[in-house]
Amino acid sequence: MKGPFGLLRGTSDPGLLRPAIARAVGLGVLWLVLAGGNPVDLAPGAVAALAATWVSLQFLPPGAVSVRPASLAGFTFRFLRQSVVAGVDVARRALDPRLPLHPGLVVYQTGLPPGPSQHMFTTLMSLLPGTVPTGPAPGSGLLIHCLDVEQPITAQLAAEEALFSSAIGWKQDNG
Amino acid sequence: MRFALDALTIFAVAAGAFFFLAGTVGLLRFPDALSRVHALTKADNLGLGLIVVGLLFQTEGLLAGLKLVAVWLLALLAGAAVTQLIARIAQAGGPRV
Amino acid sequence: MADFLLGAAGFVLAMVALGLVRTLHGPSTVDRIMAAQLLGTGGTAGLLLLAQEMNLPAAVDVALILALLAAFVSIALFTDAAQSDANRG
Amino acid sequence: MAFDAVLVVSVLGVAAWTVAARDTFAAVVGFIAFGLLLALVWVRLAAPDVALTEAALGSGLTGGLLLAASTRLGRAGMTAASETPGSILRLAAVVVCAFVAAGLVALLLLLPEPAPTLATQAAANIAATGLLNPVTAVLMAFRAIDTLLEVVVLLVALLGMWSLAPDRLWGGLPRGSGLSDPDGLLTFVAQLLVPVGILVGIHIFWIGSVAPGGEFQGATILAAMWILTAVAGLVDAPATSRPWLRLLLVAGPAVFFAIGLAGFAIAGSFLAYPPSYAKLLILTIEIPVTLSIAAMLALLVAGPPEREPQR
Repeated sequence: MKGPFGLLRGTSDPGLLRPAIARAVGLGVLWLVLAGGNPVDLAPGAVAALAATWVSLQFLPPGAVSVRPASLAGFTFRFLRQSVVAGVDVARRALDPRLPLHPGLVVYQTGLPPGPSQHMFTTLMSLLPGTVPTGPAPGSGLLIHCLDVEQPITAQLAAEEALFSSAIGWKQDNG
Repeated sequence: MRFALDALTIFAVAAGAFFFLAGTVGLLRFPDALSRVHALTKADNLGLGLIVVGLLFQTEGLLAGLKLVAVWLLALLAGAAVTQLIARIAQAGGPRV
Repeated sequence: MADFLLGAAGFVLAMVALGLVRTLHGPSTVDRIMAAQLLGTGGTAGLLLLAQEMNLPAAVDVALILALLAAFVSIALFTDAAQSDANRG
Repeated sequence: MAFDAVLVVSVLGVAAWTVAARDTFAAVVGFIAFGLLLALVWVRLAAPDVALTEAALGSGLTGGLLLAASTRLGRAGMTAASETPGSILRLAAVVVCAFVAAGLVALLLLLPEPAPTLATQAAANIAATGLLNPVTAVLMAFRAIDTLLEVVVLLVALLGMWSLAPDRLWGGLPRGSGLSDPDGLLTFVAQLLVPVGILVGIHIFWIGSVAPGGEFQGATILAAMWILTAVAGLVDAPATSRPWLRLLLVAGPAVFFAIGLAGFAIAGSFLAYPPSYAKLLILTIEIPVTLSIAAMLALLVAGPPEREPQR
């Protein structure tokens, strides 16, 4: 199949069916939320969801990881709480007259495989307290900019990563 | 009931506005570009989230409320993803700490 | 309630404007790209407040576009900056 | 009131800053910020249709075009600083700008009260179009000829830009992004945003018949997503000689024109629709027009062909 984008990846693999349906359902729900539940909006919604799903499958083929809903819910809850902590932390430092900052770079070794799951983790990391990932470091390291290098950053990140890994169903070699 | 919902809205929106204030103060006070990235992403995103929560008490209908949440999630995830790109330039261009 | 929401929108906008003074001033590229991010979050908050205050549901769609395009613009600015870095170095 | 004051001060401040900025990159950022603030102004004026257009086209896509232009100028060694205009030219610019500004102010002050309007007539006849959004009714029915010509102008602009390419590159590929993305972070961001953006673009297009939105706004978002995939290296910009691409570009104006001509036979004049299926005809025009505009805008940002055509 050669689409207008000049892509050659076939979409007839049976293993692709489940992630394809999952994405189509997710995008369909997003359409419902954006456009409302009016019956006349359902047909274009289906077209839009299918188009977006097709593009999504072309650009991001389903990987080996599979999302586990129960762990994901737990992770999301904790993540939201952590991002509140992050906002409060920044506000406290910004408004403190003494400006208590110890900015610096820290290298963090990740057990996540390079690629989408690692990028997803670093994306979420920039919403966690005190950390903004700034790029890859030698080996499997990630360079992290911290507002306060005196905090136990790597231990905290390791805890977050363990939760994230279990949410996306990724088994780490070193436990 | 109306009064209670309004009170919740006022509380959450005011808290959201406070975090926008904190974010801007951080933006003005923090010494280097990468630290300012922290101030912007974390404080402002929480501010937007709290304002959305506040507005949820005023919206009518589930879908209208979910739409506000969807806008917030989009701003949150898109912002967080782009933040790493910005941080990368700071890392490449700025002095190493 | 409407007065309060409009006031809150004005406050958030004032914070965005103050932040813009800092980010646009630069001089680093990173600060300037942050201007787009700042408007993406702050502008979205302002629009959502206005949508409720003016009873204008379409403003929520404007907020949606703003959130999406602020990210698009930031990526475009990033690409431009990264390219000129590569050209110089 | 306080809100409006803050808004006016910010818009004017950012505008002045953008004009005064010496650095091209800084000026483009200022312009983008100005456009996003202007979207807030339009919402405040209860004109969300214009706000959507301003945010999408005026700020997002025009910002992309300006960035592409500034990159190009930078590569050619032509920075804005190197060609400082003389004092006579500056004075002339000041005089012309002051004249235009004074003219605009005078026009606003001299407007009759109440201002002349066709809004009541448009509102009275909107039912005949089958649409609920008056702005779309004006764009697609009452003043459809303007919209048709706008799409054609956009196409002509694209052809004009393509013709800047040397003969041997005609039909070739636009410049690639040439950006190294070793660990694929940029690609990931595109993978995340593009499907959502496509959905939002179609939503904005579709909602145009009942609420603010429409084909130009929707097309701009789709174009932005296409540009994003190209920037991230997920797709290469297509060779401009590709038949599917050219078909995509002309499909919108062609269908628009064909249905316009059919208006002579079915409703008595050019671009007239019979009320019983006006909405269906408008939709038949809008879908290809949206896709064509999206392609035109994306290709305008991509630039003229700079690489050999593929054989």
